[in-house]
Parts: sequence; C-alpha cells; structure tokens
Amino acid sequence: MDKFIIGSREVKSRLLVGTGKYKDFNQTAEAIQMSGAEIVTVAIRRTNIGQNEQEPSLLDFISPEEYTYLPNTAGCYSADEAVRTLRLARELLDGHNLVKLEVLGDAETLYPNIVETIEAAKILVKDGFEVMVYTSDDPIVAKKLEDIGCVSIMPLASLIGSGMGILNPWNLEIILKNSKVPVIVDAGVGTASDAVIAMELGCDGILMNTAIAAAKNPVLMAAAMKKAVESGREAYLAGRMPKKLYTASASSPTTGLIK
Amino acid sequence: MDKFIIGSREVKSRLLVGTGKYKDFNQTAEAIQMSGAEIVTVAIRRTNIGQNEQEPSLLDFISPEEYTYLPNTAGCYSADEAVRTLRLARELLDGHNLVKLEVLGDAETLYPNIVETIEAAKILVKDGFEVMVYTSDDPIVAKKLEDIGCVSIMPLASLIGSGMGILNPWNLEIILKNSKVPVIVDAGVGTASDAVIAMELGCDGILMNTAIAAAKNPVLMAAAMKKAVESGREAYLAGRMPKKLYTASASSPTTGLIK
Amino acid sequence: MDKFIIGSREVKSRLLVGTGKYKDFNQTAEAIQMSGAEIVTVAIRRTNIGQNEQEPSLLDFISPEEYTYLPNTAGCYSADEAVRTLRLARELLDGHNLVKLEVLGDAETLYPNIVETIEAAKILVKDGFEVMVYTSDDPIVAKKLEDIGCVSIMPLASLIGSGMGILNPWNLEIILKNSKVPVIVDAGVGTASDAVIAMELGCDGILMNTAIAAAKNPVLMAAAMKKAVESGREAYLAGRMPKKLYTASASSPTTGLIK
Amino acid sequence: MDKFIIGSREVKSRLLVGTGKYKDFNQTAEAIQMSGAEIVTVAIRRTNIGQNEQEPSLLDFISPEEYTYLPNTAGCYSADEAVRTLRLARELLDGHNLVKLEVLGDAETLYPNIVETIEAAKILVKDGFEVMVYTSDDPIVAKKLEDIGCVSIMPLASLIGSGMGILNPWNLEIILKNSKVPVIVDAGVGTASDAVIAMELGCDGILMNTAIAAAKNPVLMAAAMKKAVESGREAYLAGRMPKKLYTASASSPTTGLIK
Amino acid sequence: MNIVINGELKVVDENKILNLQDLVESLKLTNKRFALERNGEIVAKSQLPNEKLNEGDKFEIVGAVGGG
Amino acid sequence: MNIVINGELKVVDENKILNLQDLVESLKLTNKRFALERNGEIVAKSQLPNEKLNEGDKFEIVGAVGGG
Amino acid sequence: MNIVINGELKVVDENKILNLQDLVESLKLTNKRFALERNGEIVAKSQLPNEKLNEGDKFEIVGAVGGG
Amino acid sequence: MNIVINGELKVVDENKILNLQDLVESLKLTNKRFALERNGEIVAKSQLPNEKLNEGDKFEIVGAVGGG
Repeated sequence: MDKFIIGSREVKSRLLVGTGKYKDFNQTAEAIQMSGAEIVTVAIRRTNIGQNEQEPSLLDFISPEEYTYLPNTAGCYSADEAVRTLRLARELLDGHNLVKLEVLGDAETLYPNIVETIEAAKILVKDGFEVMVYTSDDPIVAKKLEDIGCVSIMPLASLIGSGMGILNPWNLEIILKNSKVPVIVDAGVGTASDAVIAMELGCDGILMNTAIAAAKNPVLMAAAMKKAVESGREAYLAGRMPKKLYTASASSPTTGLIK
Repeated sequence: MDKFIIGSREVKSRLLVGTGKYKDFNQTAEAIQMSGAEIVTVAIRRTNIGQNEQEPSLLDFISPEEYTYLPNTAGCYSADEAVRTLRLARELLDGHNLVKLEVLGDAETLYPNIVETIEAAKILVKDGFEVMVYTSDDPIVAKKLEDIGCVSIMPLASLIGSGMGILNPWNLEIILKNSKVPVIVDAGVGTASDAVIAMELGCDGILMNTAIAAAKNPVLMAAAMKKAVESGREAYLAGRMPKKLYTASASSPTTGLIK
Repeated sequence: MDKFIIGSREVKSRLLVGTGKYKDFNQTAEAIQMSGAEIVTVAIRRTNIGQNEQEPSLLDFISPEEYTYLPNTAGCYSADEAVRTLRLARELLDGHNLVKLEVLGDAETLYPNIVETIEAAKILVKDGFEVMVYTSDDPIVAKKLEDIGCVSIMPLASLIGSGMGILNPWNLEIILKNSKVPVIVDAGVGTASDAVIAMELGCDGILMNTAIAAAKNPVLMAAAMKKAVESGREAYLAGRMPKKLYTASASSPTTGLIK
Repeated sequence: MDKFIIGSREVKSRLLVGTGKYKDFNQTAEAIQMSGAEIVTVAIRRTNIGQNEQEPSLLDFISPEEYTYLPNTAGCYSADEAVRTLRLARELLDGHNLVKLEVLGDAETLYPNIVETIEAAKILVKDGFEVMVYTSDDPIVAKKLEDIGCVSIMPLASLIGSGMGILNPWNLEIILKNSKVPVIVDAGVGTASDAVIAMELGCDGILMNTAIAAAKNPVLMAAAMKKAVESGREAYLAGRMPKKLYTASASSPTTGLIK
Repeated sequence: MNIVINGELKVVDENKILNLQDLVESLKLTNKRFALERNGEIVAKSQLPNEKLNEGDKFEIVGAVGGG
Repeated sequence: MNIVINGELKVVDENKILNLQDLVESLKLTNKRFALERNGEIVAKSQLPNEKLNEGDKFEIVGAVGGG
Repeated sequence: MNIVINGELKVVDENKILNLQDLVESLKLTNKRFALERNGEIVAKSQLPNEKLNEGDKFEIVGAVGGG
Repeated sequence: MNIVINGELKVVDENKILNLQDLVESLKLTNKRFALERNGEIVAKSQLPNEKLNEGDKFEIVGAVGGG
C-alpha cells in the first residue's frame, strides 16, 4: 500500500489545498470538496472586531471536523512573528499542533527568508509543533530543516502565486534523494501538468491554492488537480519507459508485412 | 457537454491505445481495460499459415465487439503498401472504414514520409475510408491532409517509441489553431505528464502504446494515463491561471496581520 | 583547417545575413560589414519603373563584387513562381547560379510548403542551379532535398522573423547526422545564444536577418553575432565537457586543506 | 563605455577563470592566455613540505604580476575554515584583499552552505576584505550578502563541475534586478552557449573552470569562451529583437512580387 | 480604561469588564473560534475569567481565514 | 499446382482445391478473421467459392495483430 | 502599342521603340542591374536588341532589393 | 623539540632552529610564496625572526595552487 504519513498523521490525499482567493465561501467549499483534499491551509488574521455576529466565516463552509486545518504563517517576515502566529493558531484550534511555517523574504517575490525560517523552525519544534516548512529549493537548507525536526519539507516550485511550474527540477531531485520526511511541493504549480511533473519526480504531495482558485473555472480545475496528483503518483510508482533520443522503436511487429 | 467526434463516430474516451509490445495477451487486455480506451490500434500482418488452430489471438482478448479496432499501416514505407494494407484491413473487419494511415520515412526514426502520406490519403479518402493520419508537426502538411478529407490529424509529439514527450508545442499550437477536425497526438508520449501537457494545449485526444506497454508496471501506468488525459482535458476546459514572471501573489490576506 | 564549402564555393564566414528590414542602406552596410558575412541574401522584386534614376539602390551600398549575392524566393507560394524568380535572378546577376529556394505555405506563418519546395528543387537542380534550400526540420524531407542535389539544407530553427530560437534541436540533430552537404540554420534565431546553440549542435552555418536588423542596435548585434557564430563553431570543435546531473566535481584540489 | 568594476578594481575582461583541472601548467597557461581573463582563481593548500625546491609551481606559469590572483576557499565547509584560509591567502599574497568566499554544504553537491557563508562574509568584510561571494540563486540571500558589503554576488548556474548550464534563469533575473554590485555567474557553465545566455540575462561576468579545463581541447574552448562572453555582453547591450510566438514576419518585401 | 485591540484604541468601562472573559463577551466572540494574546503572551481560553484587565493592555485577537 | 502464399511457395492438389474457399479451408482459416489478396487484388470473402485457383497465383492472407 | 510592364498597362510609341533594347532605354534601366521576362520567358540582355516588341506583350522587369 | 607542520609530527633541533625564520629556511621555503599560521594565528613574514619556536607548536604553511 502506498501510505502517506505526515508527522503523526496518515493522510489519504496527496493534494493539500489553500482556502484563499476564491470568489466566495460557496466556491471555496465546492472546489475543495472536488479536489479531494483532506488538509487545507488557513491563514491567521486579526478578528474583525465589531463585525456582524452572523457574518459567515470559513469554518461554516469548511468544517474543521471534516478537514484537517493547517494554519500557516503567510505574511510573516521574521521568526518572531511566525512563532507568535502559530502559537495563537494552536490556541485557536484547541491544541492542534500540525502547522505550516513560512517566513518570507520580501513582499515582491514572497521568496522565503531561509535564515529566519531556520530560527523559527528550531523554536517551534522544541515547543512541540509538528512543523511543515515552506522553503526554497536549496538542498542544504532542506536537509538542515529536516535535521531540526520538521515533519515535512515544502520547497517551492516557483514563486507563490506565479503559476510558473517547476523551474528547477534538478534541485528538487537532490532534495528528494536526501529526504526521509515527506517532500511536498508548495507554491508555483500553475496547471495540472505541473502537478503531474512534481509527482513523477517522486514528490510525496503538493500544496496549491492559486492554481485552483484563479482558474477560470476553479471547481473544474480542482477536479483536474485531483486526477493530476493521482496520475502523477501512479506514473511514478508504475515506472516510466526509458527515453530514447534518436532511435525510434516500432510498436507494431516489423515482420509479416505484405509485399 | 464535451463531445469527442471522430469522423462519423462519437467516442467517450480521449485516450486511444495500441496493442503492441505487451508481455502477453492477458497483460494487453488488463492494461487496455484499465486505460478506459474505446479505440485500439491493431497492425495488419500475414497470417501465420500452418499455425496451431487453437493458438490464442488478440481478438480473443480484446473483443472487436467491445472495442473499436483501428487498423494501422505501421511498417509501410510507400503509399501503395499503405493503401493495399488498409483495403485488406477493411475486408478483414467486415467493411470497417475507420483507419489509421501512417507511411514511414525510414526504419531508424519511423518519421513519417509526408509526400507518400499525402498520396495515400488522397486515394483512401476517395475510396471511402475515414482516415486518421499520422503526420509530422508541419502545420502546412496538417492543413493539406485536412483539406484532402482526413477525419483526424495525428501529429507526432516526438519519434515513435522514443518517450521524449512534446518536443515542439509551438507547431502543435499552430496545427490546433488551424484545424477543424480532431487533432490527436500520436507517438512520443513517454509518461503521464506528457499526456497532460498535450491535452492542456487543446489536443482532442492522444494515441499511445509504448508509454503504457514499456512501463515497469503497464497496468498501473494505464490507470495513470486514463487520469492524465482526463485531467489535461479538464484543465484545458477550466482555463489555467495566468503565468506571472516575477511578481508573486499572496494566497493569504495581506492585511490583518498581528503586530 | 576548418573549411566551409557550399556547392562550388569556399566561404570563410559561417554567418550569412539578409539585407532586409534595416532603417536605411547605411545601416544595412554598416551592420553587414560588422557581421563579417560574405554571403548576403537579396530578394528579387519588380523594378520601380519610372523612379528617379539617381535613387540609391542596395547595390550601391553592398557591392556585388565584395559580397556574394544570394538571391532568394521570399514571397513565393508555388514551385512555379520560385523557379521563374530564380531564373530572373540568374539573368540579373550575370549567370550567378547559387540561389536560395524557399516556397512558403501561408502568409501567417511563412512555414515552408514542402511539396512545392521539392518540386521546385528538382527543376532548379536540373537547370544547373546550386540550390540552397529553406525547409522545415523534417529529416526525411531534408534527406530527399539532399538526394535531389541541393548544395545546402537550410532548416528553420523557428518561424521566420519570430526570434524564438531553436524549438526542436532533436530534429536538427537527426538532419545533421544524415547530411553530407552543409546544414545551415535559416530563420528563427533571435539573439546571440541561439546562434551559438545551433553551431554547437554541429550546424555548418547560420543565415539570419531579423535578429540583427530588428535589434535595438543592429550594428552592435551584428558584432555579437559574428562572435557568436565563431564561438559556437569553436566550442563544437573543442568538444564540450560532459554534463553531470547530480554529482558536482570540485575544480580545486580536495586534499591539502588546512585543519 | 562599458566599464566593469569589482570593488576597487576596474577589469577589462568579463571572463574570470579557474586554474584547476588542467593536464599540466603549460596547458593552464595557454588556455588562460587564450581566454583573455585578467582575474584567475587559485586555491590555498598546504605546501608540500620537503618537496623538490625546483619543482615548478603555478606562479611560474601564471604570473601574479600579469594576472590578478583571486584566492578562493574551495573545500571549506565552515565559516571558520573559510575565514582562516582567506587570512592566510592575504598574507601569502602580500596584503591582497580581493578574495572569493565559498563555504560548501556537502561534498557530493558542493552546493553552498548559506548560513555559514553569511557568517563568514560578515567577518571578512569587517576585516577589510573585498569579498566576492559564491552563493545559491536565492535572491533574498543574494541581497543580504550585498547588504553585508560583499563586492560581487556570484550565484551558481548549476552545481560546480556539472556543466548543466543555467537551471533557473528566473531567479538570476530577480538577483540581477535587485543588485547594485556586479553579479557574476560562478559554477555550472558547460559550454559557450551557457556563457552567452548568462551574459544576455544581464550578468556582469562569468567565472568558470571545468568548462574550459575539461573540454577535449581546452585551449580552443578558452578561445570560444572569450568570444562567448563578449558576444553575450554585446547582445545584451544591443537589445535583442522581441520574440513573436506565432506570427512570422517576412524579412523580404511583401510587395513587388512577380505575377 | 484604555486598551488596544488589534491595533485600535478602545475605551472600556472597567466596572463592567473586569476580566478577559468579560472582554471577549463584550466583543461577541464567545461563540466564535478565536485566540487571544495579551502583551505578547497567549492567554488560554480556560484562563480568561481568571485574568484581570489592566490599563494599557494590548490585545491581539485572531481567527482563521482563507489563505494558502 | 504451384502457388505462393505470404511469400512461400506451396504445392496444392488441384483436384482437391478447386477454388479459394477450398484453399482457405485447407489452411484452417475458416473460423478465423482474415483477409485475402490475390495477385494484388482483394477477394471478398463472399466471392471465395466463385474464384478458381490458378497456377502461379500469389496470395497475401492477413490478420490483425497487436500494434501501435 | 499597348503592353503591360510589372502589372501596369503602358502605351508605347511603336515607331520609337522597335525592340526590347529601346524599351529598356526608354525606362532608363540601361545602367541598372535588372532582368526581364516577356510573357513568362526570360530574354537575355544580349538578345534585347534582337527582340521586337509586340502588341500585348507582358513584361516582368526585376531588380535585387534588400531581403532575408 | 616536537612540532606539527601541516598535520605531520616533526622533531626539530632546538639549538639550530631558534625562531620561525630558521624553521622556514630549514624547510627551504625562503624563496617561495607561502603563508604561515601558528596555533591558529597568522604570523606575518616580517615577524618570523622575532617569533620563537615552542614545544608542541602547530603550524599550517600554505601556498597557492591551481583551483576554480
């Protein structure tokens, strides 16, 4: 059996999805259901004090009982902010300790700040969190984060929200070769083929948000992504045919031709 | 509804598969069933005269009632051979007139011979065949084959049996833009992501053989390919997010951060 | 010595250039001189009857004594037009028989029409021309054109005027492997690196026009292209280091380090 | 004029070369002279105590008066080792303070260890060195190293000694956009076109060793690389033509054709 | 009494709002998922009734929202 | 009588094998899917009994096999 | 006399322009590089004086221009 | 006297080799480019005559070699 275990949890779907950027909560719920994801990321933000008590919230549409919430630290630019945010998230989610750490380098690229990320990871792991960590495709940093005790390494494929796909599959391959914890591509997937390529490389899963939410038809794209991740995983397990550069090989018999 | 019509037939599956190169007929049958394909290509070869009457044949495993047989002209290097082969195929299959024409240029590359292909297509169309035609990615030739009356244009992605994927998506795009008949990528797909990429470009379907038969686990790869073709089609219909080169875009709100 | 022979001529520069699209004849002359090219293509067009007799012409700036004029058939869409155009060119250039044949497929892509090109090549070779022939990257067609007697095969890298570079190096490699006459990439080069890549593949030369004429600074780009073609040729002859996928190799000694 | 200034030095050649991996010192000298480089890297290693006093050394072939020696820290895996090595180098080279810092992450990939690199850079800059720093293509780290005071940022194109070329030009572009000090690609160039591509992106220079030393003919490859770097720079300054995806553009007039 | 909630100054009646539980109720958060930090330190929900409100307290009160 | 089937010379007894239907039966192809070309011309299965066998006839008899 | 040059109708004086050399001179092409096709057939420059002009002749007269 | 040079134990005659300049001369490095570190601290070449040799000193003596 093809088990997928993150920290202390076993998960069925290798597709993890974000909950941002949708038109409305109905679309969020429909797309996420279609995606088959079990783990959904959420951001932690100041409550809108004084708002209408009846105003719907994400939790009414994506039940925390049905889905595993994965609070992230999107928007944090220092280890300190990230740690505080995730401690609040743990309180908010009744002690839930599986979190996604990301510490960003600048607002223009949202590229991770590796030095701060390493700092935050050390603190959070000591503090009992199961840390899934967004990082660059630097294989030395990925190994260090694993050594610190992160339960999943989440390298970017390309910039958050860029949809550029996997820009450097070679670095990903080095990370995959060296990693004993799940490697989940986080950020940069733009369409279904990007997801398949990542899974064919041997990635354990994929986290995406914009690729679904910013498609013209997000619900149909969610369906495509579910199949893409499964297809890529199966192709990886099935073992692809070798590439042959210049010698074609006939699929039909080369004898018994009529003359 | 997303209809797929080839000549006078409506087909559900956009994945067409070959029946060559499998370990045995059981594996052929199992992989093809798993692929969900309805149209399967067969080669026409001299009957092995004097063979054991009881020896199993492809038709015992892949029922011509259940599947649509698509006889091909693999191995033919001239218009004349190809035309004779398909006339025999029509007789063999009780008047069945949907055929795949391929006329090869040389045995080393199996690249199509375009001049002979055009000749054969003219004769076959006049003779009442519904011709699906294997061709290069030359958009002028593709248009000419369509004008002659072929019911489907089948450009290569890369050399037959090479598994190199889509080497020139730009030519494919020109062919797709100009074509009114289905464009089905034939040859060169090596793994699931290749299939998804072809479908995302807007191809109407994919014909493959080696990618499934030469995988380490052909049956699992057949499952992957079924999902790949569906995923790619859905992603095409869903409309992917735009690519953004250097400006990342946050999936989480950029306001409401703790201070 | 690294000789470059086209038909009956020995040429020093492996860069051939077009004379179209420049701001004025002065720029044409300056850029072409900077490029170091010896062979320059010209188009054959109706003389502007009744024009000012003193109006300058290309020939006043690019001397037919200093440069080898290569008349082309740009704009021809049939074998017949192309043959008539080149016969006029031969008359125009006092019996000069080295010509560039191109027969186009449509005005939107300027992709070659292979069937008409083959027809024209047969006629022109019989008629005593030394035919350099613009063609697609179809290796079967390239071989046929060589067999007909063309003195140089000129496959496109990508569409004329597109600047997209070499879209399918694999087809080029097949053509190079099979060819005994010079293979000159014609069309699609957009910048210096495109030219280097083509030469590194083993191409014998490059013909370009837009990449120089449509650069912001055509004269400086001409200088860049001269070096690019030479650099690519030298790198091809020098024999590049092997690529190593994942094992780095230190350039400095791995012993003798301080402790 | 197109000036190239590194720290307090103005340099003419944008090609910097290593001195390792050659067959012998004669080949080293010949190749380096052919390359036109002014700055050559050297490694610092334990003197072979007790060796023949007359044994030739690198300095006899590459004169420190003629070339600018750039001592590197190849082989160092910690900030401490790197700092000690460069202090020794400064003493060795009579106070010369222009150095190349590299701190490696592991011996298999030679990928930089960014955390240690940052530490070492801080110490060295404070200590009065002009630090050229080998780093990953992480744009946040590149900016931090510049902010620390490094005089040149030297991101890898791909792994040291791999010859894989520029794997992620997009990250390089972000680094280039943000940098005010020269960006010099260091590591990964495999052949002339890789060098041209890097320069066309806007890199200020290239440092290479294996691409020349491990070519079949290093001296000829050195000549190719000299032209490649110049060609790429000129093409960058000349401003390439725009790429056009699917609409070809004729280089010859579209009117005046014969009828 | 002056306090700061999510970056905004609030004046609260110290006679009505004695502890953090009172504060949370006054903000109508009782039935919502939230987490609360006072002066940089998290206060567990179980401890809200035991924590008195002090002049100048700075609160961050957060919830989960859509994000990727 | 000498004929050629699929490139191989065969000697058949012209007393037993009068027409193409007889030939096909002698080759035990009756229950199989096949198609037959004589001297470059296809003979429809329905016409096999009506077509006499001639000295020197060249036959191609084909079936469908696995192919891509 | 009516002729067509490069797609345009021209009326020429058949008393002055007797042969193709006269025509070319009248067009001031003498010192220019050109080639001439009459009714689809090339006329060599050396033959221009020997070729008479006929009613309805269609000429293509071309030169070399910048092109790629 | 026992010292370590570049990781190797050396026994030197403390009557002959009084200072680091003597050491360097004994190693025939005088005319070569080198740099010297004792116990982790660089000793400038100008200071070599002023620095005495001590039992157990650890030296790194380096030169420039080909590298990339």
